[in-house]
Amino acid sequence: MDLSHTPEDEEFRARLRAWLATALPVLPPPPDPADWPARRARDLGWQRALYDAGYGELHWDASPTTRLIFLEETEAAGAPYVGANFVGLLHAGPTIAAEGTDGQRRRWLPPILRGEEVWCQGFSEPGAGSDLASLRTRARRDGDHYVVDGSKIWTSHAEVADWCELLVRTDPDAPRHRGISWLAMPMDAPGVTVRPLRTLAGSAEFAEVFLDGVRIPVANRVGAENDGWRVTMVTLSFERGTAFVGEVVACRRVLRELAAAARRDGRWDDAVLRRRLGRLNAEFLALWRLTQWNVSEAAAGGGVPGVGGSVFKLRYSHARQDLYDAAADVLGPGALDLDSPWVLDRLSSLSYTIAAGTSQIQRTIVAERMLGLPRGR
Amino acid sequence: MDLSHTPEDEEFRARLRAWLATALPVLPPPPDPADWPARRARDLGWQRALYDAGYGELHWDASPTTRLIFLEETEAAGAPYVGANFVGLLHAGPTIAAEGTDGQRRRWLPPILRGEEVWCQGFSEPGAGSDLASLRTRARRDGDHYVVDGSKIWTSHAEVADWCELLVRTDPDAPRHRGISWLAMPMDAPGVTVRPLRTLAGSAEFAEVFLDGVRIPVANRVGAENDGWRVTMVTLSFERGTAFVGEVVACRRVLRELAAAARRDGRWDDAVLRRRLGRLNAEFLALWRLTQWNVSEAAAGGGVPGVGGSVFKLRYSHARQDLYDAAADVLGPGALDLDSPWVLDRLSSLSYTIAAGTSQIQRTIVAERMLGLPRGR
Amino acid sequence: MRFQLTEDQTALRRATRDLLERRFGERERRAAAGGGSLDRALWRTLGDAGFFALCLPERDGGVGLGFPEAVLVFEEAGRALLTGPLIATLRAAGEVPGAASGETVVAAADGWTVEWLAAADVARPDTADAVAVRSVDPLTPLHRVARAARVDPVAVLLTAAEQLGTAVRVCELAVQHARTREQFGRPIGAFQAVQHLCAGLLVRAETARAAVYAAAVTGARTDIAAARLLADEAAVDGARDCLQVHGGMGFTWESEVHLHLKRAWVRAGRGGGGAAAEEALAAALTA
Amino acid sequence: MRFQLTEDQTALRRATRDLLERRFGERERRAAAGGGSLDRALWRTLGDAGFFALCLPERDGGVGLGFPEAVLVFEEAGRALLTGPLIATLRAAGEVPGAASGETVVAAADGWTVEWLAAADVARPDTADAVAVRSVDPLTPLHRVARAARVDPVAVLLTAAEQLGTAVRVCELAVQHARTREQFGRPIGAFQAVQHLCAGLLVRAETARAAVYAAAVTGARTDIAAARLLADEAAVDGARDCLQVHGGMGFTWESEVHLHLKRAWVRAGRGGGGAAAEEALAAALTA
Repeated sequence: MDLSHTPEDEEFRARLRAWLATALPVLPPPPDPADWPARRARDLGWQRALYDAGYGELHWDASPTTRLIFLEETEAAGAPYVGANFVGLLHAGPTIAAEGTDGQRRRWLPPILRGEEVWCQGFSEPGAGSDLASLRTRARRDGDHYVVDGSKIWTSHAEVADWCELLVRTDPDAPRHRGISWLAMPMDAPGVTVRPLRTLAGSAEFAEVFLDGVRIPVANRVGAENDGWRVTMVTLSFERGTAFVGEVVACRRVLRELAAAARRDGRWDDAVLRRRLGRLNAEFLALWRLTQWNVSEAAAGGGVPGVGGSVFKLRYSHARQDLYDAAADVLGPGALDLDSPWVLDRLSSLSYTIAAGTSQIQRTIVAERMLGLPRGR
Repeated sequence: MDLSHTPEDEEFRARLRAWLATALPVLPPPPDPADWPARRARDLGWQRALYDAGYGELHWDASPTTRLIFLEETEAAGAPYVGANFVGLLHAGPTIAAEGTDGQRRRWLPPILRGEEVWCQGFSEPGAGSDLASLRTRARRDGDHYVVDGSKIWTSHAEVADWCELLVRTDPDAPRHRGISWLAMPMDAPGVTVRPLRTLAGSAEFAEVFLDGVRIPVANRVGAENDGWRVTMVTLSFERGTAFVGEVVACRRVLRELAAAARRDGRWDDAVLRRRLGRLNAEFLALWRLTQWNVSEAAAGGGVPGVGGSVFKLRYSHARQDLYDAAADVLGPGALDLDSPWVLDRLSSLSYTIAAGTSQIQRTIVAERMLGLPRGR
Repeated sequence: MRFQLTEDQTALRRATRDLLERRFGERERRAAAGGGSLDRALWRTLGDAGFFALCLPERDGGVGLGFPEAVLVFEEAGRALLTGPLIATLRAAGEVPGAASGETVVAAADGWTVEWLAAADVARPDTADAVAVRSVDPLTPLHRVARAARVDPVAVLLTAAEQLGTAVRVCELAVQHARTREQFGRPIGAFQAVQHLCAGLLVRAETARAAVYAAAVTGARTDIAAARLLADEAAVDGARDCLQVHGGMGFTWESEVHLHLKRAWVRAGRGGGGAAAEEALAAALTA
Repeated sequence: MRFQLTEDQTALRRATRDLLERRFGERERRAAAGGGSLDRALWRTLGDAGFFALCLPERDGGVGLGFPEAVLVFEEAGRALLTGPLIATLRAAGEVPGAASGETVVAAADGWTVEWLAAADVARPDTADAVAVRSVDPLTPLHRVARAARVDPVAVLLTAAEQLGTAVRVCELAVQHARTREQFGRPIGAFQAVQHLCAGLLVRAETARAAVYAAAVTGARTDIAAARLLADEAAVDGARDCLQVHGGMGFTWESEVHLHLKRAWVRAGRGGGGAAAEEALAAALTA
């Protein structure tokens, strides 16, 4: 058991920290959240700056411990997170890196790392949420193209994306999990329609994507035909694994901000609130240690996080909701004001027990795959 | 909506209260909890006193509102609860009253009401707990007798019982729920062996009962042969319905005792504890109101409580555990001392989410029977 | 003791539900959530129906009913997500001219906030220093005041009734969705995890119902305090669990679910929040 | 950063588990629960194995290992329900003659209680006024002291390790039972309600593990405070849920489950309980 880093890693941390101190002050201020092109431009610009400084591929092409330090330091410094590059850097990119051909890697990975192309995710469908394998978007083969019809939902950044990692059904007669393929779809292809989807937080981070006879080259398929489910599981294990490192660091900062706010306005004298914040401090400290544990396991085991990510995601998504409920307690009547800090984050925290596998689904995964309990049905 | 009682009911309350003031001081003190014959004698004596004073059959042969007042007043006065008469008064008795023949009612009900005979319950088996319908205790017909082989568990007061309400399988080939019958078994019949079962509370309230070729007259069957499941459901609905009225009154008294204890030793200054007790006060006040609601519904609807009892039992069993956890907080280190007040009750409260249908089973009942959700499996 | 509703009470509830379904259905609710102003015609319809004059004695031109009836009506208002300063206007009936009839819309500071201040004709008590905030609930415009207003126990009771309405409604919505939404080849309501979420929704709603109705009957402070705690819990936790049952489908702006959660949050903040009720109930234990 | 166990640490854990299975298995545990006294022979075996001298420097005749190793050993002790004043004796090693070797049994006041006072050869600090109580845990005799003893952070850390052991063990027990117990024609572990209870057990245990191991590595006060809160929760709530999974079968005196719950309660009371840790962690947020 060792939580210290190698001299090389500590040197990396020092260099990164120094670079952040120069790079962040010249970063343009965050644009209006509703201005998608401006957000895209800023996020890509930051990715380009990271790339130019040699930090471009830390999201997947580094040792897990180096990546941990990268996320820890960038978040602590208040640097932007992946933003519009989210799917490219954390989902599609790692999947292409692990499962794509050399040609596919050469075509798609550099533009992601250089901040030139934005990806979005076309997995969920109105009728296929928790039960992703029931997806119905259909791809028929027509020569060296697939012709795709169907619709996708909860596609983030779709309005400004260049590519979509798309799950389609290529064999409707095969068992559910066996007839799915993974395609890279250009978002400007004829037949693609994007309709923004307003969430309960009032924002339009997501969209519905309608596909009407969209032609996608067969060469854009990553992995074998009908092997898309396995390819997808690789992607999802990333999502459930270490994708939340930066968020845990951020939550710990929010907790300190809450304590400071409570101290300022006298609510700190309320023992119920104070001890609640103390308990949340324990919670997020433990989540940070669990993150380190998972990263350390990944470093030892080869990089792809295992089902252990479900344990983390379960605990974290509820802790995050508890954190923002505590924030509402600190805010008092201010919790009803969308302009108060933390209020929009509280709203979006509501999705954490639902998105990327509901808590119910995660518990079943833990029970059946980690604990070996018999399959329910 | 009216929570006031009729003048007749209030007059009943006044009479009962006056009688309790004279009857309780002459009641012998509680015996050693391990002395079963002495406990039986005291419990039967109290039932006899109630009977002689005209209160003997209030547990089932009175209007629900009168019974509510009876339970409220006896508990408030610190009178003993049903004790060894538990099964006779609250399970077997009401079942015989509802489902028995005239002859059966004449044979078994008066001795229960007069405090002459004690009943125990032979439902659960080692292999049939939540899934009661899977019970395997077998009854073969032999002339005008059944010959019974098998074993029962969680039989309370078995050592001092005269009769056992026994569920047996009379048709092993029928669907599970269709081959069960309800028998009244004399506990002194040859082939009945009782082995006390020590619980985690250290006490032996329960026993295992082994049945080896026990001969029971066919005339002791209540309800039709193989119709025992329906008969049982009548009994269980009593158990889950209003059987807890006295306990809610008692819990509210415990809550006041906790507050008084906390005030005495300074823990009252701890806002976390104090507000926790305040919230429990709301909880048990609501449970009292829910009890009144259920009783009022029963009074309007004919007496047999419906599945609504599951709502009450679910909420109450968890509230009771919360109450005794709060008691542990009030006690501080005293919570580790079996001689402190409330500690043994805390231990026995652990069974509340398990006995008479686990919380998991109750939630399924609520979901499927009250909310009409599709049957899971 | 006949705790259940009388026939008149059942009829009153039915009539209120019918009126609200007719006049404040999904269409009107969506329009309001889009940022609409107070619907004055609806307000007068409510006034004509006796909504605001419910508890006003008949000699003062009121309907002359008691808190039990008011609680039933406000449960329906909560269920329907009815908008406007309903409680403030009802409490002003008989004191502010036109309030009882729905001609005058009255806003009132309650705890740290005032709802619907800009839309109101009269505001009480003093709300001169009130500052507009961007309300988390798209159906409830909010202002904030600098000093907490005195808490009105009747407003607390009626708020609890509204929360009960939300609790009942989100249980219905969850059950409807669980019955019809299919995943893994069957309705999600056939999965125990979903079944048990729904069971929890019903248990909380029914427990809150008993507490709220009893508080209406007795009018006692401890009963009201208990009712508010139970009803806040049933509404807020209920809306959360309803959202969980709906999954992504409940996360869209078009869904009704988030409106219940946000309204439940707004109501839970009335009267300065629930901590005072906890303290009062603790104090009552040693009284 | 290599947070996982080294090979030596894995071997130490394995050896400890083997020793305890051999010397404190179900038979010995049942005997102890029947009211047995401290097993002096076992105590000396533990001493010979270096159990009490673990953290004592080699120059003082100790094993010279660190807190990470001690935490692994005490996790196993917790898992096995090992009896006796283990932590007090370990902390006395090097100060009280014979403690390190298991010759001398040392009891110590911790918070408001002393465990195993009557069986001990030495008691510290002053326990003259200690009064025997009838312990809720049949495996842990208790005395109570009049003034709370000073809290030893190392004892808190090792207690958290024991709680972790309980959390891991009750998860195992619940899963074993859920796999084998059949109701409604299949193992109860095929029901989501039971599956999800078991999943919760694992999540709490694994979160506590990360916190406890990290606290052992850093030795920092906030890490130790967090470890105790998480481990107390994982042990107490875990034992409760394990009992729920077992149903009636876990409610008998013969079952192992209640012993874990009762021991978890005893340990959660050490160091005066968890409230101080919550306050310390709150204070750390504004430091």
